[in-house]
Amino acid sequence: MSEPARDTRFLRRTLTSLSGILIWAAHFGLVYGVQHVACREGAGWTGFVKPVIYLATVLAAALMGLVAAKARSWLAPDDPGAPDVSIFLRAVTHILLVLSLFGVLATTASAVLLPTCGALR
Amino acid sequence: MSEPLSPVPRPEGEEDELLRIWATPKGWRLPTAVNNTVIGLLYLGAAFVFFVAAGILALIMRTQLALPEQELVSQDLYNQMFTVHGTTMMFLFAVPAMEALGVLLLPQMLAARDLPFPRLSAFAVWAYVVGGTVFFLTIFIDLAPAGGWFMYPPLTLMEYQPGDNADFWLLGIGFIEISAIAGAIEIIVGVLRTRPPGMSLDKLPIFGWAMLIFAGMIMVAFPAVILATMLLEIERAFGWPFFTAELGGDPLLWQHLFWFFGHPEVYIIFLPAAGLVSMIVPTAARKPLVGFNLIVVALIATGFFSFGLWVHHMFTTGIPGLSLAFFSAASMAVAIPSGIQFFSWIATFAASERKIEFNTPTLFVLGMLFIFLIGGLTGVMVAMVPFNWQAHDTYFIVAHMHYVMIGGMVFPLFATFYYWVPIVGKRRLSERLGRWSFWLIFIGFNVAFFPMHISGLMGMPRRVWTYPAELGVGPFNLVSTIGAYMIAAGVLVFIIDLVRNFRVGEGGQDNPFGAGTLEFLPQDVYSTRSIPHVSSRYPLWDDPDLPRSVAAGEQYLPDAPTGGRETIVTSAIHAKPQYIVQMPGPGWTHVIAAVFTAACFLLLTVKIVVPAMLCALVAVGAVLTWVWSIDKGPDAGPVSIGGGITLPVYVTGPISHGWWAMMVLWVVAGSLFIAFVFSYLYLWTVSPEVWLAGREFLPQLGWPLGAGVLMLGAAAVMRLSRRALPSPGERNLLAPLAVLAAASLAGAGITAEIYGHWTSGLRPTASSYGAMVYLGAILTAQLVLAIAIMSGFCAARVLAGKLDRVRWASLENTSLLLYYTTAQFLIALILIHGFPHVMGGAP
Amino acid sequence: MKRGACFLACLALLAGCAGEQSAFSATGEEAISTLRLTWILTIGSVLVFLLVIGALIAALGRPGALRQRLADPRMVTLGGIVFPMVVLAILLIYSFALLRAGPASAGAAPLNIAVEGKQWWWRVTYSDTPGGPVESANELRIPVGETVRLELTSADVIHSFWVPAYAGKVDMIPGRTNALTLKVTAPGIVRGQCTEYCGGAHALMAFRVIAMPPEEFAAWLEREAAPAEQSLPGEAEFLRAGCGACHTVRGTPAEGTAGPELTHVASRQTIGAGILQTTPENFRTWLDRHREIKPGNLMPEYEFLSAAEREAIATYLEALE
Amino acid sequence: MRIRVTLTWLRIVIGLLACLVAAVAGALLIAWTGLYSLAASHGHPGWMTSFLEFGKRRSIIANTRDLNVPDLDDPNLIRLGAAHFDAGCAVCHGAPGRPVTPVFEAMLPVPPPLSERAQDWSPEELHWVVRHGLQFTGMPGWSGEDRDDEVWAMVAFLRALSDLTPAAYGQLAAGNAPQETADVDALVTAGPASLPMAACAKCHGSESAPPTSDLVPILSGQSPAALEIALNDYRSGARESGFMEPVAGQLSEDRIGAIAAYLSSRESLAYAGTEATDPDAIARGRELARRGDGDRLAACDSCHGGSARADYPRLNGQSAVYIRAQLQLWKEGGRAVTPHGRLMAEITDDLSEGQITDIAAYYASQPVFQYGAAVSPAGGEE
Repeated sequence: MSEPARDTRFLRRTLTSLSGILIWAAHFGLVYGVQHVACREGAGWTGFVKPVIYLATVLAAALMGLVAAKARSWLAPDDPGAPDVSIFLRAVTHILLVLSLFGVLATTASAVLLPTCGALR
Repeated sequence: MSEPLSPVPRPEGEEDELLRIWATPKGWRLPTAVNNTVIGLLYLGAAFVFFVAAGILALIMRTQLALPEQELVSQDLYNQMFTVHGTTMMFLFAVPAMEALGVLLLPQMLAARDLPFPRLSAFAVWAYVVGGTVFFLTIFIDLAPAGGWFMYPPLTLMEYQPGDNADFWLLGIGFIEISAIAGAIEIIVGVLRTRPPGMSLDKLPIFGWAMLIFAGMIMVAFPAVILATMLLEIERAFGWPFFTAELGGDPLLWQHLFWFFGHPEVYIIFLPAAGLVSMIVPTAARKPLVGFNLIVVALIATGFFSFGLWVHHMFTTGIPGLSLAFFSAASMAVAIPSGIQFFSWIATFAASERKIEFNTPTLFVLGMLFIFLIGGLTGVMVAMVPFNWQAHDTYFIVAHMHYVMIGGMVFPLFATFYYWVPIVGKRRLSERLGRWSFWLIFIGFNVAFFPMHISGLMGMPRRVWTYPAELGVGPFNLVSTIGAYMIAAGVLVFIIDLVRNFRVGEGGQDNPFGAGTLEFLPQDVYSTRSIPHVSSRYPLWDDPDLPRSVAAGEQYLPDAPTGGRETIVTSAIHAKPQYIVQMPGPGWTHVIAAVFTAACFLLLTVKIVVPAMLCALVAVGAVLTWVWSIDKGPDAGPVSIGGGITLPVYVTGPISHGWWAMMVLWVVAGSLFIAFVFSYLYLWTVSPEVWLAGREFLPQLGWPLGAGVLMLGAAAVMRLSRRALPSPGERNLLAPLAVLAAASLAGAGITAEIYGHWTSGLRPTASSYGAMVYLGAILTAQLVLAIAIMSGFCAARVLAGKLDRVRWASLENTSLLLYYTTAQFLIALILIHGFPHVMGGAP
Repeated sequence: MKRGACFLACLALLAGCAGEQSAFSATGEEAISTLRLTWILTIGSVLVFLLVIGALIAALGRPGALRQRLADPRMVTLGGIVFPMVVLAILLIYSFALLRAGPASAGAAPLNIAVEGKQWWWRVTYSDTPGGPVESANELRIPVGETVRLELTSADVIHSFWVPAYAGKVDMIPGRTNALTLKVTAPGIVRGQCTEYCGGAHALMAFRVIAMPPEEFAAWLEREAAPAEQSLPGEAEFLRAGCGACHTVRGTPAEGTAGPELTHVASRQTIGAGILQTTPENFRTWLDRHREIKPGNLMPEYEFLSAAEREAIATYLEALE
Repeated sequence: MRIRVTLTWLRIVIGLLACLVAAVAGALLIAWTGLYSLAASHGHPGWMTSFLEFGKRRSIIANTRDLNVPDLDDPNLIRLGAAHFDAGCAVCHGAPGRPVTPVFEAMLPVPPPLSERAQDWSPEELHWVVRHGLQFTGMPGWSGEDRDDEVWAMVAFLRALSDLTPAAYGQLAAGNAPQETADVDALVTAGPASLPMAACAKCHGSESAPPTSDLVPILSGQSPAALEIALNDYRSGARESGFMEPVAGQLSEDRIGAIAAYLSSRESLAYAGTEATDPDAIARGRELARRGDGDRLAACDSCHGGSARADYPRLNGQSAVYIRAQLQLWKEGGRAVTPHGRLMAEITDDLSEGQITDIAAYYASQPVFQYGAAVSPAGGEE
């Protein structure tokens, strides 16, 4: 008996497929964290918040673009005869990227339109 | 149809052997059963009983509110009632009902003989049944909590809620959450590893996808609330000030942790239900789901986005406007996946080539679309910050929440009852009664909850025991109450239907709705006679001969090659067969473990410590006995499953399902730890002065270094102990000693960490800083305790000759847990001993 | 579809006749702009609802061109992704604009009033008064047209301050001070209530807000700042029974702070934190049955007071104008 | 001959049940025939005595719970216990220099002479017996429900009892009451005083003596209204106390009125030796008494100060030990039984241990209150 068949590159496939939403999560966590800490620390820190957010957004968008470009090769099938899974994972990757980009941009829009700290009431 | 994978005709007596192996225990031994159908039905039945019980509470509350200034129930009882109603619906009904459906339906949809850890799910179910029942009964003896189902401190601190009431919530619910996590581990490993050969991820039924995301969300969300309940219980019992503002705590920490769980919770409940709808709609239309990929994406995106919404519940707490906006934005993002699903269902209906038959399942699905749509739209409304400021904590939210939860979950659940009963019951439920039930519930629901939108904006806050006539909301409330009774009548009709028509049995007519998925294959206690090779999303539509072929035993694994319970484990993405997993059969150990675990928690609640510890010992003993018996001993060697495939029956390492379960456990423990790190840093931002004061209590560098080295040493010794394992059939003393040494080193490491802080004069009750430092140590200490028990277990197995170089899964799992613990401990050391040095502010 | 139309009609009707604690009868700036947002959201929701349910009905109906178009996977992308993205983006930006334009951005020096939530009543302190802070309870008076900044705190558990006619709610959280800026456009009396569940008598923790023209407000505040009249009938009974342990009546030895301040209690609209109208009988009712009227409230019962003593104390309270 | 019986579980169970039925029937038969004599003069047969003794001992040990035992060497506890023992217990159990009355010696079982036998039991066990009494022995339970604090006074005294000489006992037991005078005339004509414990001054102090124990309040100088309410509450059993209920139960309403009037017009010496006081505690206590803590706690003086209603007791000059003990009792719910008690219970709910100590220290540091003397208004200058 030979070694049982294994899924190669399970982690890479999973991470690639989920990359959009993972980037969103990282962006969201970073942006909220930085803003929260800066507003608590007060003067001297608040000025950095918006530049950091914009930078993070640019970075996130760039990463998303990279994944979109590379998805085909990262998700290439083990067995060229069975393309189903790869096609499916590619579709998932791309649609998730679109939704996540919307999420990232919506977050950034908040930063564009609103003051950094203050309860506004 | 292609050639049979297994030779036919099958040998005489083969099916009888399967029936014998998978037989359900009879009579008084019924509680020992572990078959997913039995356990699933118990699970679902218990959840439904809780639904009815909590519904009766709601009826009493609605009666109290029917007219202004009534005094039907006392203020105090009313406060307990809405707490128990919310808690029961969320924790004892909604999540368990969805997990129950996973346990009940997933193996059938995947044509697996059972889930990979049948006793674990049985354990989870029994623990839930016992714990949940006791929790619910507290309402009858004035011991129920009265803090609202989200239990905000400081109202729930000892000072404002003396007595054991709040502890029943904290320990009871914390315990049921742990049981939910056990179920989720089962579901994740089950969906990923026990699919039939050929069912690659793109062919996994949507319900399987939904349950996968559901379980994944539980992994991340529940640890947050478990940590929160730990904090609150510790503060109540020992006075560690996590939430007391004067000592550097913050009531809002609870809200952050609770809603980090609480908002995903809504989607945790909704996603499986949406998955069910995605199964029923194609059947109604007799067409594949339009936009399968989009729906999968929608499920995944919902799963993630829903973790970015928690502050959505805290818009009125006065946090900066920009923070609110971030969460408002995420709330918008999460609306899109629901839109995708809606249009996909509409498209699937539209794609049908025949007239849609409005049978009961379809009616309930349409009811769901109608109601959940309104819930979703009001959801967008409350995601708008200024509107939220008005609507928050009013009956508008009560209406919105019920539109989402009842529309999103209860209607699909009823659809499910009518749709899937044929696979467990002898006959279908009555269409006539089903229609009555649907229309009563549907109309009643809208009558009850629609007016609440208006009464809320007219000034009716939620959780009020009474309201003055001058508010002008009396008529709306009266209408709501009438609607509530209509819903009750509808549920009553359903119960009558159940009593008249529901008979658990071998199953009657196969596939009465003409569905295309595997759960409608002919079934018996062993699930399907043989396990089909799957090559499309709707195998029953694409291969009409499949049911016959499966029932004839032509597919994979028509026999029981190891002579016991087993199923095929396949690879996670492509579902290539990998090995045969042997599974335990009926037994008392998991039942005893569950009952005594529940008893331990409940006794702790009423502060009867010694008997509680005895119960804990019995429970641990039962678990060890149970685990001891799982390994069936030297295997039958590679066995053939048909189709020319030969598989091993015992594996270790990354392809084994045990290894996967341990990875899932890593995620759970990691989530808990991240929630802790968040809490630590959060309280620092709230009370930096306490952290500054804490600096002078930092132990000398030697303490953390020593502790870290001890823990690393533990991991290294554990790694080496594998080499010391004896050859099969032999036993030695070195390996047990090495394993125990590793556990002792780990114990020494964590002790050094705690002792270092203690000798430096830091006390957990003095400030939130001290409390957080010791809590970090506790989180590691509980893992070390588990490792110690597991190490003892491994050592005993080596001595008994049951653990060797080949069969070393128990040691593998112990090592994996220790590696994780070491990593977590090192990060914690860096955080606890390093962060105070780098944070802002002069020493 | 009918339901949606009915909903609209209902709301339109209600907007005219809503009670004094209603988001529909908005007279504060924030509430007015939120009400506008509410209408926009409601109408938008109804439209989307009609659209989706229309599509669903079409999908269930007779086969035809429309049904075929709906079955197109591109329809899912269009209806499920593109359409919501556009609508939601617009809404989001609109709500941010509203947030930005909140009254807190006005800039003018506001009138400061501190409101502290307690189980289960409200302590109100007019901080900017010339003669020093003036304390009152369970009733808030504010000048029309001026910016008022409320400092909201809690003495025990979390409460939430909500006057729907003027603004959305703000939580009162132990250890924190939250602010709410109000600007009221018309004089009137509205009702507010605690909206964060705060234990026992949460349902009975209300108050009144009275918006009055600035000059009237100034005159009132001056009166409010004055001590109570001395040696009123019943004062002796009031003091001897120990009421001063918890209540303050300025100008008498009663200086307790555990309960609501009572110096001008008879001039307030309600007693018991918005529970009873202020009338002579109701003072008596409150003394006799306050535990029935407001179960769980923290004022002890004085079972041993004789009828005459109750009468005397009620008379005294009535006189505290 | 062979026994053709197979033992099955069912038969064993049936057999056992039959035995049980027979035993019950037998017992009933014996009771019905009256064969067994219940005459106390007979005494129990030996086996019965040892069985009952064994049962009593086991019952006491098994029912005794871990309790927080106060300092039993505290003379305040011992003195308080002594006064009650002499009046209530000695009649059956005897006392140093005073053997058990022959009437009670004829009881079955004979009440044990406690000067010898009290040592056999641990403080927790004694507490349990005094608190709950013993069935079938004539030993009553403590007449003040939920007054565990009082029971500890008895236990402390019982622990001290064995070391007492008759003279020392006599002094302890008599308190401030005059020692029995050898007035033969009165003895012959009126007999011995029937209720020696009814002398208030014996415990509560008088112009010539301070209270015997710091756990006993000074009554002289309180208002008649407050005294009357207290005595009437004891008399009706509304207010619980194993010490005071038996005393007040003997008094008529008229008597109570007279006693209250009398006591209020008298003065009393201050406590003999009060514990060392911490000036900071007194200062904090003064603040609490005058102004409360501003949040939930009301100012004590509003009701307990000079100008408040006459039926509110005054605390000035009472001992810190007494005030603390009473506030603890309130916190535990032991005094929320009368209208005044319920009112106070709501206030004590929120008191912390520290606040209790401070308040007690403050009031103890004040001169003893005197009803009718010039009063300063509540919160006035010192």
